[in-house]
Amino acid sequence: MLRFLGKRLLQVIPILILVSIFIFLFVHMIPGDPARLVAGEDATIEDVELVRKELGLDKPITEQYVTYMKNLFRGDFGTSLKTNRSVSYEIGERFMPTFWLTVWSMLWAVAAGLLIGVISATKRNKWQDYLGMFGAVSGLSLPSFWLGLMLIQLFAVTLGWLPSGGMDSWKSYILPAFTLGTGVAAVVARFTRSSLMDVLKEDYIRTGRSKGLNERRITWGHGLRNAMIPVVTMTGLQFGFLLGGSVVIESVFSWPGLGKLLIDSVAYRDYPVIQGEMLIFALEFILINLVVDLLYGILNPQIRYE
Amino acid sequence: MVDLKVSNKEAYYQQTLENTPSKTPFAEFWRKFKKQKLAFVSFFFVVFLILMAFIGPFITPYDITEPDYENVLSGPSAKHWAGTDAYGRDIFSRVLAGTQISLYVGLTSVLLGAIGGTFLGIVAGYYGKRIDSLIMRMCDVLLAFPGILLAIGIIAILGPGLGNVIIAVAIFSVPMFARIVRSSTLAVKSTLYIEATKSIGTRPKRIIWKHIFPGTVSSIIVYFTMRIGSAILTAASLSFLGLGAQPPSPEWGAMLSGGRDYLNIAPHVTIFPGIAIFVTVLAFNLLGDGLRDALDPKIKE
Amino acid sequence: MEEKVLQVRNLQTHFTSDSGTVKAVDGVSFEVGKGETLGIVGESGSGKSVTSLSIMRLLKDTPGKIAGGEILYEGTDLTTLSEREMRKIRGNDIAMIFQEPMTSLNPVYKIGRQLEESIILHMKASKKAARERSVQMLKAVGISRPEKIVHEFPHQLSGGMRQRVMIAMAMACNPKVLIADEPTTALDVTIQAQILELMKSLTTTTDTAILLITHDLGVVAEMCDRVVVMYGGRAVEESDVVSIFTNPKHPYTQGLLESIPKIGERVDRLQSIPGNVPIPSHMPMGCKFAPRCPHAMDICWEKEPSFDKVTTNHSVRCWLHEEVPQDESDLVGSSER
Amino acid sequence: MKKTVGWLSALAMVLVLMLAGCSDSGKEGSTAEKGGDGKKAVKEGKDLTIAVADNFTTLDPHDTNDTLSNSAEKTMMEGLLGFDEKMNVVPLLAEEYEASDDATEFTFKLREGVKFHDGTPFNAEAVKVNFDRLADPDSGLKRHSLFALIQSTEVLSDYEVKFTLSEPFGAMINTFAHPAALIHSPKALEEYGKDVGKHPVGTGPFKFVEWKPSEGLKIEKNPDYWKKGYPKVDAITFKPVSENGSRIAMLQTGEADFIYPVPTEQVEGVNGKNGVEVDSEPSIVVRYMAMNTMKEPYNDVKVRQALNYAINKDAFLKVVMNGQGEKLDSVIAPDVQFYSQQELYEFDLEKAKELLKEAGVKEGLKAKLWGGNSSSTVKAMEFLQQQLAAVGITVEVVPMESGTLSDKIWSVQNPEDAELELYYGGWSPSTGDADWGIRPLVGGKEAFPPNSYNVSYYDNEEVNKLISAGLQTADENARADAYEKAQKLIWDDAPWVFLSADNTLAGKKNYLKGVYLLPDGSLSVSEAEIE
Repeated sequence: MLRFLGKRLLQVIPILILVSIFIFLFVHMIPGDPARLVAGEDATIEDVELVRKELGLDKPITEQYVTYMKNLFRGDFGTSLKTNRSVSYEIGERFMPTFWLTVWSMLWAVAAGLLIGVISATKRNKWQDYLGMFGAVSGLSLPSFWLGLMLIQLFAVTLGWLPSGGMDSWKSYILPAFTLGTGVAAVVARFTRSSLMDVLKEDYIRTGRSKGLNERRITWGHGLRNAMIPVVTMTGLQFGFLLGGSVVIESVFSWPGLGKLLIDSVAYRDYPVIQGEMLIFALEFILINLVVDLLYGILNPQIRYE
Repeated sequence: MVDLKVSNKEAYYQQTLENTPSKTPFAEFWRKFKKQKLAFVSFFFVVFLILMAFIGPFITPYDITEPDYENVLSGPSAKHWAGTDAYGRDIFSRVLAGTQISLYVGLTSVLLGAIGGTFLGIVAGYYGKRIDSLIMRMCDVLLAFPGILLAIGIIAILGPGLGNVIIAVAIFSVPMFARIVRSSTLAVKSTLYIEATKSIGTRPKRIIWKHIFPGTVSSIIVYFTMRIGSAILTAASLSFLGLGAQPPSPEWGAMLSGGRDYLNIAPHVTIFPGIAIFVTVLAFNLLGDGLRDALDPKIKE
Repeated sequence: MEEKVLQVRNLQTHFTSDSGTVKAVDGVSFEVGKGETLGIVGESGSGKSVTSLSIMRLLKDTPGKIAGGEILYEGTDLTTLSEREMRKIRGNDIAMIFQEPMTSLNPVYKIGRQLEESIILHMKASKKAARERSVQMLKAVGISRPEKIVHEFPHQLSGGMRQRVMIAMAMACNPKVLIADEPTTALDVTIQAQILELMKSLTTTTDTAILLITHDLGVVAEMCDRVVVMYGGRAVEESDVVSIFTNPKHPYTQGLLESIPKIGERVDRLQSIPGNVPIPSHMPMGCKFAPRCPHAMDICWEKEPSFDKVTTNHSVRCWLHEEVPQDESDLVGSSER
Repeated sequence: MKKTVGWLSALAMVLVLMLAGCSDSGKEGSTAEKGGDGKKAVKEGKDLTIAVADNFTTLDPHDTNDTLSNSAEKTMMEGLLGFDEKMNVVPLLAEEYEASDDATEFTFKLREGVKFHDGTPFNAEAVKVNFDRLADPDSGLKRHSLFALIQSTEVLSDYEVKFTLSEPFGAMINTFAHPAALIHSPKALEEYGKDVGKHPVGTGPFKFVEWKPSEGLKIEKNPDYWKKGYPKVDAITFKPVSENGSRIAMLQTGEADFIYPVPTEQVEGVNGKNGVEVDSEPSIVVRYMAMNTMKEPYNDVKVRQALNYAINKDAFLKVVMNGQGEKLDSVIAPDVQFYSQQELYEFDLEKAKELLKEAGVKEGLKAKLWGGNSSSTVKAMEFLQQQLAAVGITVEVVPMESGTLSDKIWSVQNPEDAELELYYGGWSPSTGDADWGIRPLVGGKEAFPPNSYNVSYYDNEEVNKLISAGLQTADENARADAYEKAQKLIWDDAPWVFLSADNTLAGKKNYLKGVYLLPDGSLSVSEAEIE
């Protein structure tokens, strides 16, 4: 088990190096001059050149990459071109808002998705199933930015029940978490349904029934426990995606998170921040996959870690 | 249940044969598909949408680009069913004409993605080994890459415009198609008769086209349909972020993006294109679900 | 007459689909007494498994439904019980073992937990008592180191071991009836015998009645007191085990017997019954076996024979043994061959 | 089948309900329009929340190039001079100033008895430290270029300081009033060095408390402020809220007391409702469509004038600016120093067509119009597209993401190679002086990209001369004369289609007084007061 963990964590390093090269190249390929953007529209060429020198952008790209990687190995993600603060500070500031928003979105989405999925699977082809699946497909089909805007209009502006944006109290989480979770809930519901339907055809379910277990016990105890295995992978993947910060939702709800940071950094071609964020995403993704694999082992005893 | 009135063996088998309706794959599919009621309705809705895409621009009650500055942002009325936008253009007409764009973006981007993904998936699955892992790792990277950054990058490199939006959205679709096609390729490949064909010495290209590709078609069709919905959504999101269609094209996402500034004085500008996106995506998703249930041999009654 | 634990009377189980109703079980009747073993024999599609599922009322996930008849367990008609009452019977009074030991245990739970589940449920035992009982049962089915096995997962056991666990599980609550649906089909021949032996010894001590569903006449010969032969959803022959083997009346039973290779006999070609089991939706109007029957007569195509006693202990559903307004003697002769 | 219909109709119901909810508010808006509810909103406490459109980039004014961050800095720091609400230069930390006639020497007499928030006294030495920092070319400060001309800063006495420029620069007084010239506590500069942008210490009415990108900026009252009786509120929180709708909603729900900017589209909808007032004041922001004067057919002045005639500025104001602005009648806005009004190109389609014909431009001219991709910019470009269609010019609107756009504009090394045809943009001369409103945009070759922002590649010898004449002297009359002539010439040459001068738009609760936007779009809160 420990060896497995160690091995997996070691694999992270080459992946991160690959990602860093890929991102570095991709980001520099996008047209746009950060010196110009940082200096501002009314800057003179002298200002721009000054900024370029200050930011070290006058050096050849290979040298920039080498410097960047050197610093990276020392745990230094560099300094934001736009704000002059360290990238780790910029990301650190935005990580928690995105993290908590993700956690709350996932919590309700997974709970609702599981419930809908289980009901639909057990009431197959009955009205509950049709309603549940129609709801789930609707959740997938709603443009999230539109949903967000409509919810703001309804709950914040017309009714005045909830704040429309920002992150001040627990109330601020409700609308963005709902909007962000809708798609996830839909995916979880569909996945749970099909997975559980497959599981409920298994022989051991019949065994359970022949033992005199009631349906609740069969579904939630024997069925869901097995059906969860694929659902967990998918949920982990979704969690990883959300942790990256949703650009659209964060901008609709003025959420001070990573998605907003990314789009701002892209607008300014703030290379160190973009690169730093991408590395964090990659790392998160790998870690989440690892956690998912570990969960797999807990859920599915047939898997053993070598 | 039919009780067969026969008097000897030959007659019995004869009757059995006659009474078993000869089910072609299509008839079988159609029978199963008809049972998916939501999907069945969606199918007709999609047909209707496609029809609208062709005739929509010709039957709009108003010119979709002609401004009317005297009549801006008026709410829904008998004259303008869905009201007018910031330039006084009829929103109903624009939504109607926009069907073509959304379907065009959705279909072509997924088609491109499907072609690319199918090719990569078949190659990866058929040749295996190095090529396989190379292609699949590429797909993983593409999947893990935040889509928005990718889109911004692609559009920044290629320039704005609908064509490049299609390319950006198509690239999103490639890895998923590749994965799906690869796994069905592996499944088809492992069946004996392909082994047999291979030993006869048929060329790989022929094996792929004659044997592997047909085996993957049904999963491609299903995913294709399901993907159209999300492609339309992605394109709308890009337009919403200002990276999509160029004015004055009545792309729904662009209409919505333009309307959000008027949300509390003229919500209809945002609501109607939003509903159009929702209903269209919903129809494709439901249709995709129905196709999957009807085509997937795993799902039995 | 000795009291019968389980009596099935004129059971009708129908499957509904788009193309109409299929009578998967059509008027089957039999009885099992305490400590008695009844074999139900037939090819796949003959309705024998559906019969067992009907008794357990486990048709929930199939389009099947009990359409008529009675299933009397100690005088109670199971077909009229509510689902809740039925759950008290399942696993407690009537237990079941399935064909596939590899898939019949839940892969994510430990053996102990799966055993204890029904013990806690039906015997109202504490967790600790249930654990003791599980270990005891595992020991009883011949598993060494049962204390260790309870902590293992199904995938860590061999097929034979798993079937032993299944038997332990089924027998844990001292059921009066044990339904075993092809319990040995998926096992190695060597293990088959052990498992059968185990079942027999366990049930003798508890006086449990066994309903053994199988297509294997060898198993029947070894285990059963009485035999019901099913074909096309109907019982075609019923008798004590000796009569079936020595004096089979129905051409189908005869066919089945001929298809077993006999030890010491040199066989050029293994006999098998020509033709296929009829498609359930296209049953012939008369005798269901007529299309495959070597002795089919005109009447066989027209009218279905009734299930009649030929001796006190032996019933058969065949025109050959029916009082027909025809010359029967040469027909009987022809059945001998 | 029946079921399906049921679900679909249920869905339709939900949508209709949502619609009803939304259009309700629409109706409310229209009643408010007629008279408003006139109710006074009530505020508890003396803490203000101000929602702004973006994050602050830094709190070091010397290194700031966005008006928004300047606004925040101005709450905590002050300069020698400042601007009043009409963009006139007024003394702040300086009591009076003198300029030599050749605009090379500037002497300031400082206010006495002023202390920085950290207790350091404000004096000539503090001023010298700050301007030495700004004038140092190695400082890497973004605002160095504004002060690069300063050759020396001399401390004449404790409260007297003299600046000497390396060459005459008539607009220098306005530069001193620019937010870039705010003064740090010398102690803070020494202590924090480059990090002073995270620890601003000034003499202003508010003291720095905390600044986090996620929660915004918090400042509190400076009880020792030199201007007696101010400030009148205890604390202010600035929150970055980029989505327009969210910002508006925050004001309506009372989560914010003051917001800016208010998108022009929303003014009608929110003004007079929920105790909200929208302040709409002229700004120095100009909107224009630049034409590349080196490219066919825009190298013909007739074509450029024709385009000016072809666009209905009234409709532009109504549709694009929602009435929040004025027609632009010079290359700079009225509140910019030395502005002189020109005769409008009145909307006249016939004249436009005639001029185009004279210039030999045929129907069906195709043009590309570049601009940003914000919804308001796209809206303006779409309007221009519609208008130019009427004179037979087919415009392709090309909205570009900021980085791409700047690359397209500034990566041009050779003016002849410029791809740019038409460009829609805006400009706000942050010094409030005519020079910065004219020179970077139409100031001849010197200002061609990539040097500066002359995207119309306009190069008129006479104009160039007048521009430098305006800088050679500090004599107001001489400067006014030069700029008047320059504006006339530029207007007639029409390198732009002159569109509008924006209004600044801020929304506030009606209990709030003394918070306002300056014509340059920066915010003033020093006189904030709750009624």
